Amino acid sequence: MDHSLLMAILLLSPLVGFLINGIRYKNPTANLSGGIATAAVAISFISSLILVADLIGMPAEARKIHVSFFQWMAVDSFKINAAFYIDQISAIMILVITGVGSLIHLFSIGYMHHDKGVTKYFAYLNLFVFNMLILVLGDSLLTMFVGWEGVGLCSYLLIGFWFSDKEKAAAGMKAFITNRVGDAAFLLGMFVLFATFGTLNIQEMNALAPTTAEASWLGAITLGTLFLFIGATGKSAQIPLYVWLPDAMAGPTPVSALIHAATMVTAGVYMIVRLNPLFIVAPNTMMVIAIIGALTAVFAASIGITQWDIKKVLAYSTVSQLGYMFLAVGVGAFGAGMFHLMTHAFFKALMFLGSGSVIHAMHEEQDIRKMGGLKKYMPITHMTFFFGWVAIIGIPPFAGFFSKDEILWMSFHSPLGSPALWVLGAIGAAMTAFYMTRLMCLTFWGKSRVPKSVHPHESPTLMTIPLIVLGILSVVGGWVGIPEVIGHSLGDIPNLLEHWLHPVIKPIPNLTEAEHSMEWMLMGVSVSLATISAFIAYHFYVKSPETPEKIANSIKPLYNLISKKYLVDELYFGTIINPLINGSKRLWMFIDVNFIDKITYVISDLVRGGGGVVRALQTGNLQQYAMLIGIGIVIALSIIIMR
Amino acid sequence: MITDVLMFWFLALVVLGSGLAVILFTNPVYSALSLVMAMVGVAAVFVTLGAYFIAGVQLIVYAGAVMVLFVMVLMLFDLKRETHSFAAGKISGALKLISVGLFAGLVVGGIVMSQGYFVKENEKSLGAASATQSVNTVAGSQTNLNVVNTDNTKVLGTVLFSKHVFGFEALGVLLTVIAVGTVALARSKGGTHAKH
Amino acid sequence: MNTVAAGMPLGGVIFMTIFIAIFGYILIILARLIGGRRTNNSQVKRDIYECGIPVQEKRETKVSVKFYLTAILFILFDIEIIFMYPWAITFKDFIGSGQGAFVFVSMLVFIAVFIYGLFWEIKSKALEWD
Amino acid sequence: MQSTNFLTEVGLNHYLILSALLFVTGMTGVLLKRNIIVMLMSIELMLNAVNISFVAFSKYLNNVDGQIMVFFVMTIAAAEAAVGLAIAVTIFKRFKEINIKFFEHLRG
Amino acid sequence: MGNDAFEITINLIKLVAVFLLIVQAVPILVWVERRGSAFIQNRFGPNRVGPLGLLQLLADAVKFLTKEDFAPDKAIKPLFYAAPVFALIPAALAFAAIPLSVPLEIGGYVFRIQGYEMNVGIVFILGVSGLAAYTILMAGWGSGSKFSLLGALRASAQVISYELALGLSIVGVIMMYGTFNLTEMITAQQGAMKFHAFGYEITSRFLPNWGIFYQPLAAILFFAASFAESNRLPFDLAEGEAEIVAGFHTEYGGFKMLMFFIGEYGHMILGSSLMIVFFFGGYGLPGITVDEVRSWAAGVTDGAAGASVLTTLIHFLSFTVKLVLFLWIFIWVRWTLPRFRYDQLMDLGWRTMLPWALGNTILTALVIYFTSVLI
Repeated sequence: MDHSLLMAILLLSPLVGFLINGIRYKNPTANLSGGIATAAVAISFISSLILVADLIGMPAEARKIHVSFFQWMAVDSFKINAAFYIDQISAIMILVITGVGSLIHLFSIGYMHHDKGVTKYFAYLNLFVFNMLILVLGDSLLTMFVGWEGVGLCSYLLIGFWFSDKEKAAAGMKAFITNRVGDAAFLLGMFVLFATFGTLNIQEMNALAPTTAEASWLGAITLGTLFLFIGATGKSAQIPLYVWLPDAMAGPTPVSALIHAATMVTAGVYMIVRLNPLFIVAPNTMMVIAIIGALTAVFAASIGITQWDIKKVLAYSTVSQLGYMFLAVGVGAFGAGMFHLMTHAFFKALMFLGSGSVIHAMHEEQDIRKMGGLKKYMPITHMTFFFGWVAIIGIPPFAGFFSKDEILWMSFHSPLGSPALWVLGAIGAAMTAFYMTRLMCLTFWGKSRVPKSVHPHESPTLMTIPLIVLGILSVVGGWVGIPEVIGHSLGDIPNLLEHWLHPVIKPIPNLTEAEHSMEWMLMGVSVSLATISAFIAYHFYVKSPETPEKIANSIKPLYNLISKKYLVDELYFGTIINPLINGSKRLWMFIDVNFIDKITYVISDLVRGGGGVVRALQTGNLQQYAMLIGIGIVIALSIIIMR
Repeated sequence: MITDVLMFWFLALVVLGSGLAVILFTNPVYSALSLVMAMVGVAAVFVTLGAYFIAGVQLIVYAGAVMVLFVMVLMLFDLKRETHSFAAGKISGALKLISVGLFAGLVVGGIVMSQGYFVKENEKSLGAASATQSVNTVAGSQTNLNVVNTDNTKVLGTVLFSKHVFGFEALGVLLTVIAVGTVALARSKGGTHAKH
Repeated sequence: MNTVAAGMPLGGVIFMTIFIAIFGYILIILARLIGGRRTNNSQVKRDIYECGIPVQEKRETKVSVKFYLTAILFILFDIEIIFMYPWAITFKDFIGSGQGAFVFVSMLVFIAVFIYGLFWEIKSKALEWD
Repeated sequence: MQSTNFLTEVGLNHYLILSALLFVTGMTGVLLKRNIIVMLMSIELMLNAVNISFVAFSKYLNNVDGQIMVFFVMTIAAAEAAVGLAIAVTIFKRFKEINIKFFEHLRG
Repeated sequence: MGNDAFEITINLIKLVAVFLLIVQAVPILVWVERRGSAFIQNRFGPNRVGPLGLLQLLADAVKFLTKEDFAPDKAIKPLFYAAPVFALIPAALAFAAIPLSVPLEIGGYVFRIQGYEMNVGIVFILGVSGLAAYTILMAGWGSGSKFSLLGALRASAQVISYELALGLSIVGVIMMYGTFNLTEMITAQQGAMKFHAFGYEITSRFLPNWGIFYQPLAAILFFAASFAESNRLPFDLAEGEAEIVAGFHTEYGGFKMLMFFIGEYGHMILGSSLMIVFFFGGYGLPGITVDEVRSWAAGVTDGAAGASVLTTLIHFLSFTVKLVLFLWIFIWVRWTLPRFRYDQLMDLGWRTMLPWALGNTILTALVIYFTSVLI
């Protein structure tokens, strides 16, 4: 089969699912609509499998499938095609999106079974997958932007899915507005890059990128990439635009798994990796990205320690892990960033779905203080969650270990990185281990604090199948990128992912040969840090549950600050949002009422008076109207001809 | 090619004659039948211009479908001869006739005056006739007007389904909307202004 | 090939139309001449057919609006079918040039709209005669 | 102008003038006839006139787009005829009236 | 029309001949129909005038000619008289576009055995035969009788309804052959069955390369629709005796009536010919290409002209045999199947045949696409 058809199926199948479910949203049965939606995404998954198989069959340097459907717009030299291309980077992404996506769709059938708007829900989910695929596959920044906006819209719709609850609707709006700030920066970045290169086509831009680094802060590429990065901070929840993501947990839990953990929030990382030839020549931008990434990783992890809501913990964990990805791309380790993106998609989707399973079992209870000891009620969920846990805290040989270790090592070793970044990353890793263990202990282990009225139970098979699949992936997912140092000592295990990505990733300039001893040492340090903090957490929350409270009381002000999320929301309200609202109010009271309204009144009076005069012409006689048209044409024609 | 010239004048006569008959007949059924005649004539004109498929479509759609509808409606409601088939009103009538006359004069005058322009345009495009766009690369000159051009319809289809594919889809939607709308209209029991 | 016989079909069509028209009228006139006039010229003979009873003056027959609805739907569907012709004739060419999928999908969309319209009509009983 | 050529050399202008005259005929019908259905027919006449010039230009400019426009115009014209007649029939069924003068009463 | 006077004359005569072919076929068909129906119903049929009643035709013609020609008072005379004349035109015009045999090549001239060669043959035929609705409406309205009018409305609604199925059922055929040209279609159907799929060439020794084997559903739909188009039983609702007397030609008699008959039989012949062209290989002999016949003829006769004449004759004969078979099916069906009710008729057209034809179109497109794209 030719590629254009496969590509069309890949893209259109979720859209068709959206249309089917969207049009017939009034006949809600979860099995039917969910079945349609899951099938749609599964078809996409199959066609992306075929496409990627084709891709693997090609020679390494020519691995690219480019399909152009039609010309979208053309203004002078500015030409945009509705064209899509798959290369090594986007191949990983489409597999993750459609693969994890179909698992989450499957999970949703069980999770949303009793919801009234289930058909609408699946329609939105399919629309999201469609937009995400456009974002990932688009061959120009503008096509990507369409998907970028589209996923933003779907995210908004799904966060506010239960919009009758005011808080949830507000959370949706918060996400949307925060994203808009980033999107504006993304647009600006596009303008700058278009002015520089005269094209928005990603491949052309990558080809046109200069080979020497740009030192100036105000250079075109630095500026453009910085703007793009600000756009990425909006979409991928980095400082300072991360505030929407924790609130986004108001949406249904599978949505959090799909959009706010596995796919959409990684769009920023993906965009940077896809444009890596541009970013690598802007070291200043890279520095900013690395610092912001590292700071976010630590900052979000510290908030995560103090949260009591199971989903909030996971949300801050996501922000923190995204910080790691940005740290990776910031130090030039694009491959490591993609690797962590992939493994993170597996284990974080798994943990979100697991938490969804828990919440489902606990009758919509999200507070971990009211859980505990769920291990015996929900063996499968516990087992899979356990795999996710060991993966995220970086215990070898689980998925998270390989990717996180590679990031930490590169942040130390790369000429763009520094030991300080490694220290931040290691602290973040320790904190991650701590709060994740805390979550694990409070939820599944220890003694039960479940209220009498709630009877936890294992979720239905439909929901556990995705958990099991993702659990397996969390275990083995990291094995495609075993670092050279370990692979070498175990035999000759190649780093598959690195080989795969190698043709499309620009190497880091001035990278020196790695010292194996150093790498082993750093690896040991980070793993032991994580293990130690995990044990501390286990001790705190299982063995002596009263200790944490004591510690919290002893450092009361700091604890309060952290548990109130460093008051960032309040800060934003105080410095930006409220002044804006107040100023707008004043403007309205003064200028609007006194000038603009007056002008419109005058105009409307004039029009009304004039209309009274012209009204006589409206006789209702059709032929008279036609005659007036005719006379008008005659006058116009005679003007043209006599001229 | 004297036959082509004769053919053109003959067809022009038929088309204009039956066109005039449409508005001069007082019986609307005769008007409709002469309109059918005019449309068949227009189809023939299309053939002289080398647009074979369009001529066939003109026959099928206009002469075969649209006018059947008109004739059917006229017969259905049995609308016979009217005593006053033209609108009343001397002044407005005169005004209308004058504007129509002026319009005709201006357009024909404009066409005659523009002679040089279009001819130039014609030669220009003939010089740079591209392979895909050439409906009648040879038919541009008068002598080859009659050659049965095999690729005419295929070129039409190719362009329709590549360049104009969105217009085509939009028309599909339009037709469905109209189909739904007319059924609703035909079923309605009259408007809100039921004064009877 | 010799283009002579292929020629312009238009002349042939016009000739044939005129020829048949003349032929038909000649036959009618011939029949009129041969058939002649009979002496019986009563009113009953010149009346239109009416099942053996005196002709009803009023010709206001109630005709179902269905006929005209059918004609309208015919127009619309006819055009949709006509649109398929250039598609059908170029489909193989499009496949040959590698655009088959796009053209096929665009026609599928068109047909889907068409089917939607058709099933709406069927469902709304616009096509039902009783 | 070249009066000797006018009769024997048929070119683009001939078709355009034919189209213009047909258009004017239809326009007269729209302006002056009283029967709403005949007016609709006159509109069809005008559309046909336009189609002639489309096809003529298509041929003399060597561009098939003109013929596709004709295709589209025909579709629109058929749709317009269908809706126009549906409205006329609905009004006729309700008021037994087909004169354009009567339609003035329908003004809001 | 031709290069020299001789050729123009021949071409014009050809057109006249095609028309006369239809006209002369009608009495024979009437006789076949009457004898055939008698045979089916176990009667004798006309057997008094001449051998086997063959001269009955002549007697009928004489009777028609000597009938008094008159019009009802209420009739609208111009339309009343024009309708039968125009009834002759559409079928004859369309039939003239059908190739009846291989072109005849004599002395540097090439004569096609068809009225005129058309590149857009199918579109032309559909367009022209669509005009037949007007004759019916003219006759119905011109008679000034309500039975006529009702019959005319019914008939025209039926004709246009089935035109949809007719037009849609051949989309698949057009797609397969990629042309509107009837001669090219026939050429594509010559010889033994042979087609390409999935990169293989598949041939059959027994089956001819006819369209019916590729498009069976289209053939059935097309045949049924052409029954309806020619107002034949079981679709002759226009003249249901029990309901509306004789339909749109209630007021007609004598020769004018006969002309409507000629029109109806013309449609019958047209429908059969189209069936043959689309699905049964046109004038071609089953499984044998024209070139094979031509080389055989060259061996039998001497001189190129003789061979050409022989080839043309053989193929014309082949076409005639197929045509006769189909016309017999038309007659056979008429005396076998009962008449539909009007609602059944419309149901069949709109709700059964149209969706099936649509399905056939999509299926054909799918098969063509996948057989040519998949390796």
